[in-house]
Amino acid sequence: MRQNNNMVAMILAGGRGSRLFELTKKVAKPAVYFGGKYRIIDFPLSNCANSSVEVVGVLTQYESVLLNSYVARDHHWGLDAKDSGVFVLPPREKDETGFGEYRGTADAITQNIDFLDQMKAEYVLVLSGDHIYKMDYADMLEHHKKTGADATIAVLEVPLKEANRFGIMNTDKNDIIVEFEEKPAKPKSNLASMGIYIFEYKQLRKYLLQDEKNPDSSHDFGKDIIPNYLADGKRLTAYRFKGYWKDVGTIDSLWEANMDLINPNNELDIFDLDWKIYTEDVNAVPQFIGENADVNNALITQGCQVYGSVKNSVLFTNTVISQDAKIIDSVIMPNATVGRGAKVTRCIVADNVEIAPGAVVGNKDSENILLVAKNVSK
Amino acid sequence: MRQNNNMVAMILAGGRGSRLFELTKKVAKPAVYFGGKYRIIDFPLSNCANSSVEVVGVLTQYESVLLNSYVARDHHWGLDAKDSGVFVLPPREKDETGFGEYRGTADAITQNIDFLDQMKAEYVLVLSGDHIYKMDYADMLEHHKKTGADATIAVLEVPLKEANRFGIMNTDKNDIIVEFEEKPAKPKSNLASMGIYIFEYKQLRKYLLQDEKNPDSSHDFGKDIIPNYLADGKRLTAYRFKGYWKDVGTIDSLWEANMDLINPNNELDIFDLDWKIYTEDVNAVPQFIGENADVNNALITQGCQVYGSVKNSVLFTNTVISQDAKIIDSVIMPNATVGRGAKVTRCIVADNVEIAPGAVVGNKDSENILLVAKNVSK
Amino acid sequence: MVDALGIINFEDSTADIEGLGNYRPVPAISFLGRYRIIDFVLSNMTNSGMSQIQVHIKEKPRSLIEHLGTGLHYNINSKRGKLRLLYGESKVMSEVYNHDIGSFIQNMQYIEDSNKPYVIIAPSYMIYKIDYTEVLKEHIASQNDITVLYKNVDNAKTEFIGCDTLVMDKDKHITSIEKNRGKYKTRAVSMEAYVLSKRLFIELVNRAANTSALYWFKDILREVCGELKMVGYPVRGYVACINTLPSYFKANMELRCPDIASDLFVEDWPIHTMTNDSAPTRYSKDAQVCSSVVANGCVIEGKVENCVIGRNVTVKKGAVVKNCIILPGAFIGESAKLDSVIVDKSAIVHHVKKLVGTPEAPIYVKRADRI
Amino acid sequence: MVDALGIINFEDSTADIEGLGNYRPVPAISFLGRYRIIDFVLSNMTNSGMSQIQVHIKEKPRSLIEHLGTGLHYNINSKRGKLRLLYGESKVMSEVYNHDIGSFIQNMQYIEDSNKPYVIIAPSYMIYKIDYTEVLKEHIASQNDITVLYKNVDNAKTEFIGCDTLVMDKDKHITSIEKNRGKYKTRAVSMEAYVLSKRLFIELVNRAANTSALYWFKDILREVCGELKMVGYPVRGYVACINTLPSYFKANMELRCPDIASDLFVEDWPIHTMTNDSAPTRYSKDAQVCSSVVANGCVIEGKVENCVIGRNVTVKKGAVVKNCIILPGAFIGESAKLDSVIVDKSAIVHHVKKLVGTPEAPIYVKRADRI
Repeated sequence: MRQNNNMVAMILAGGRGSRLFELTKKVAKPAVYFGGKYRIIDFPLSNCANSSVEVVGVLTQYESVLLNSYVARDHHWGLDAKDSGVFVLPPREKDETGFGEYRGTADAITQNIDFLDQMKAEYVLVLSGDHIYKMDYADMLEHHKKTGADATIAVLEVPLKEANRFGIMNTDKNDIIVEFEEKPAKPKSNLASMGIYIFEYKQLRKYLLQDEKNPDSSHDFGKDIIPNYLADGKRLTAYRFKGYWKDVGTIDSLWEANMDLINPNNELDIFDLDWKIYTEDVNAVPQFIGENADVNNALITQGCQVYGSVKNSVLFTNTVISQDAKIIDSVIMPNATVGRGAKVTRCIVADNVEIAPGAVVGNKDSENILLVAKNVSK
Repeated sequence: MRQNNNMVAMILAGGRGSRLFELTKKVAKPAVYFGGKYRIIDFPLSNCANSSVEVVGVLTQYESVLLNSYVARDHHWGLDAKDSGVFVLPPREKDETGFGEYRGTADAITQNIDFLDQMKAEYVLVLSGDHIYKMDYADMLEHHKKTGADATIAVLEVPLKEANRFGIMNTDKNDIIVEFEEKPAKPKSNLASMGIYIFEYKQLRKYLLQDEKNPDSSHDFGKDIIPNYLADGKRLTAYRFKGYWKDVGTIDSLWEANMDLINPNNELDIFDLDWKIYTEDVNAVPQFIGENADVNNALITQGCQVYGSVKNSVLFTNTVISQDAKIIDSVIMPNATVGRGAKVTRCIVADNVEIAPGAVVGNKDSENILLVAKNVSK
Repeated sequence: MVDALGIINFEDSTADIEGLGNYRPVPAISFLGRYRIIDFVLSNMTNSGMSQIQVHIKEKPRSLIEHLGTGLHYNINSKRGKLRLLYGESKVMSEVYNHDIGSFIQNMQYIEDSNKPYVIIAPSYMIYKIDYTEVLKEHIASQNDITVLYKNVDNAKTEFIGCDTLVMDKDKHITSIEKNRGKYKTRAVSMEAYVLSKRLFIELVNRAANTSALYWFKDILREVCGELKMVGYPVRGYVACINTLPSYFKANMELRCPDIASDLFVEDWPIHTMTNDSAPTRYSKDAQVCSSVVANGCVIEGKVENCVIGRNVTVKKGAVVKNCIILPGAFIGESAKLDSVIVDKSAIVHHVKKLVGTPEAPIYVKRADRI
Repeated sequence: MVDALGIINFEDSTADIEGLGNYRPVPAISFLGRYRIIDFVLSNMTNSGMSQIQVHIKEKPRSLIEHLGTGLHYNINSKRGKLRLLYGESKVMSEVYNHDIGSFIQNMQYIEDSNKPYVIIAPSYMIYKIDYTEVLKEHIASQNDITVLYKNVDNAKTEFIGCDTLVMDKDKHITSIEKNRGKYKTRAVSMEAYVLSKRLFIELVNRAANTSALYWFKDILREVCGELKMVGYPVRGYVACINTLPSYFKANMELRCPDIASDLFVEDWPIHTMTNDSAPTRYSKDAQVCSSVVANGCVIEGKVENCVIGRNVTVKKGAVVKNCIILPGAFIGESAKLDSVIVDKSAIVHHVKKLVGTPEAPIYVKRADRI
């Protein structure tokens, strides 16, 4: 194990993401497509690679064969060096306890204490597999060490009026956390937890084992572990994050996050060569923009063929936009095809969907974004 | 997916191996140490790599965190090229069926039909994770194609008097299987199934889905799927294997298999540079043989330090044999240490065990091999 | 799975891709925005199941060391297979001695050590798709000494100049090999790709060395034509020979068109390359793009017409780029008007207002130049 | 994690490991049965969390291309990091011009492109263990211009001949750098490993080039000694300088002993290398082995005493090998009696009955020689 490798990341990737409907029918939420060529989980995994966090456990649960085999190819993120690795950690049968599902975020880690022991973890970095952001976890670890904290929680300043939707950290003037409130009706602070924690492993191990035995616990970091730390007077510090962060829990927010990328000044900046987002290496030729195509304000990736008009839209790998088709304010996921003269407005078109020639889907005045998950005939 | 990649291997690695006692208390049987530096599952995995079978699913079930994280590092077997991969496939929660264990060898494959679909399998190679042998699966596939078989089963000639311990294939003169008998009281043939199958995937898929619905099935290849193929008049051919093959199910047979390697003319030949057995790359210096050491008829690997006498024994990685210690007819597993003047005879010493100076374990006249799984004091 | 050792040979001195060829060997030249020239021959080999491959190069190994790596991205199993970059290690007195025979002899140990009974030799500068499984199967069945890939063309008067052409009888036995000097329209152009037993290969290499210190492998083949049973094997589909700057320009321009490209890029025969992890390309509200191939990572704000644009290229608002090949990382500034120009990697075109070449003589802008 | 670009420099012409050095550059020479010399400096860097590393070599890149690969086995993340083998691509007129400054200048773009503010330069032929995290931390805190690693030795009369030695005041400020000509017993030998800002490094490289076309980096350091704040940083523990065949022999022999080796090989500071997937070593019933280090994959049937035996070596029954270093793949036949011999890779000692050298002048048997 290398020197800097004593922080092991554990990505919670078991979410169903049911508000993404058909997009999560066959894949877990962290595997949902995003940004033209990525999947959501590429972001925490690339962050790990770029932060020199070389051992990553991915805690999967629900319908995860695609997610499991996707993250298992750890060379996509350069996490295939000698002592590196992305390890898929689903619930499993054990000698003493038999078969069990993960009962909560903390329980998922508790059930993998043997993995953390085996990897000789010194620190544990708990991450969520379905948030989009760029963060240097090495810097967060530095902060954790410097403040002498028992645990460090990454926080984001949110508008105070929205703070009631988040887990809110109330801190003293040194950013020491004095209180944690889950979705408070009257928030006292605007520091929202991002669900990103660094713990000193040995101590966390004790808390987890205690929590496991507690029949009243929901085995959750926010609801159980953090309050226990606070109750014991442990030192919890807030690590303030500035920058783009998005939980794409709904079709509308997924659409918005994609649209954000078209803006050349967007904060996420996937063009930054010093913090690349790595993903699967697909075999696809470069995109082809045809003779009569008309492309503006668009994000388009390899394998696409555009013969029609694309405005303010994101095209994923291998999509085909036929002649005279119009794509407006939309997101077209991999391998989808839009037939001649069809018109797509304010939609997310799921992968492999075919929109027949002449078909019209979506509406420029619709309040919500339309998810097109099945083939559309004229 | 590359041209030759349409055969996907599925390694059944869920066995408890309970007759290996403490050796399988914390690891599944396929992860048990063998041959100085290997684990049992290195053999089927290296066979896959050497046969250009580039996509391998490992079906794990019981107490498998070590096995899972071991096989996940697919670069050990060179199975980390672009479209290659070793994929850990434990039982999982599904949209329709919820959580379920693997109910049998066939069920383990059935529950991973989505994986095989995703990998675009054309052929499925079913392997066992706990047998020691070298086989060219590409050659077996050639044979399968040439004979126009629906399924091909690798068979081994066993002494007729032992045939009642195996699944026996009764064949016609062209090696077409006409009958399958599980552990027959009166064997009609000496061709034992090695539990290695090649199936045409599309056809197998149908059989598996039918079998899944059959409440009377034990969901086993030998007991259910193969008989169903035969009942339907499908063409099943035997692929005759010649060479070393061993199921190391007991302490005695595990010891024997290790001892076999000391014989310079052993059939397994782990020294063959054209069919290397790949394994974990450990950080250990070359072995050191001390001034007063006495080493004969031994297989010793890197990291070992030998100051005493080693006769007819196998030393695994990082074992230390102190001065005046005597190791006779024994197998010493990784990181075990034998103190000054201690004597070990006809033993398997489990990993990390310490044998105190002057202690005496094992007996040259014992019928069975002694498994030493706990520290021994004088 | 093909039981042959692959040898990727380097081009002789008749191949001269001026400008681009000064900075890297031909196999490392960027092609169609995303690829390098060597990706095509290498993907042919690995897609055919070959896992022991040697790449012989004449000079400047650096760019290829990085592009090839250990071959994982070409699907080579790093334990079982081996992608080996071989490079003449002794100093060559004069450039004329820097030939393939010299490289084969210097690295003969690696050829002999291979456990494969056959060798398949091909240069990188011929671009096409071939399944060597079929070629080798036919080679073995027919008991020929040497199988030579060729392509029937009807533009030999203007293309493939300097290439070998095969003269064959009706059974495709090769009776002689002649240089294409542009005299005839239809010719059977040799792909300079050969299938033969390793034993015969080594024999011919030694024979070439003993015949003349200046001989290339193709020279000895020309000589043994009558003596050995050499047979042609036709290549179907698109073929390009990248041996001059105009032919490089032409091949890029042809393969822009999905109709032609679909001949070379098919789903079950991927062209592997080293990924760069570039973001998708962003088109601004002012972008005007048509009839162009654009790689990932670009920011396009200007006008792009009939172009091949490499990875991470910027075309600023106001720029007009027509019939151009822009290599990765180049920057085209606001006022630039380019027509029939090849801009090499990381060049910055900023202070030049207008550059106009022709397809027959495209203008070349040097690597990392600032103009 | 160290925020520095690593530069592994090549040795100057005072280093001459005769025989072994003819077939590969010094960093690629086999060491202690399992390793190559470069593994030590490279493991120091990657264990310190450095992921951008350049290896500059003078000639013969082939063996290092294969040994280094993309650096995965040294724990370099292939996406975020980069292990780059750099090799002067323009032809050098004469050997004296083939110096590190020339290589730095030719590859300056790759140095400038790095986003690291510091560089750490070290040659491969000094073997020791150091955590650069600590060195850089101290370098930054002390605001020195250059930190130079050194080792206090008391055998400078016979060892480290030709190496730079540091003259320091009591605060470890370096007042001058002098060559060790074997006059004094105790000296502070420079490890020729330097920590400095990238900006200053580039400045010094340019200054060296402008001063003399024959200058090495160490030459310019000697000059700026008074001008810049250069400070020594002591290395603790075992140090070997592999610059001659006898010193190579001695270091191998010393590190045979676990007591000495335990200084260099510790659990939390692994020495990474390219694995060979060799089987364990097999000792026959006739084997007689003592006081030796033996790598994997060997078959030992004869007598081996005080030796370092590389991977996949065969020592037949009847052979007697004492005080020898046998490199990987060599074969020692039945009747051979060897004492103080270095047998290079894949050599076959079969027809020679007796070869006896001395530790000061070990006999060298050439690579793949059959004697």
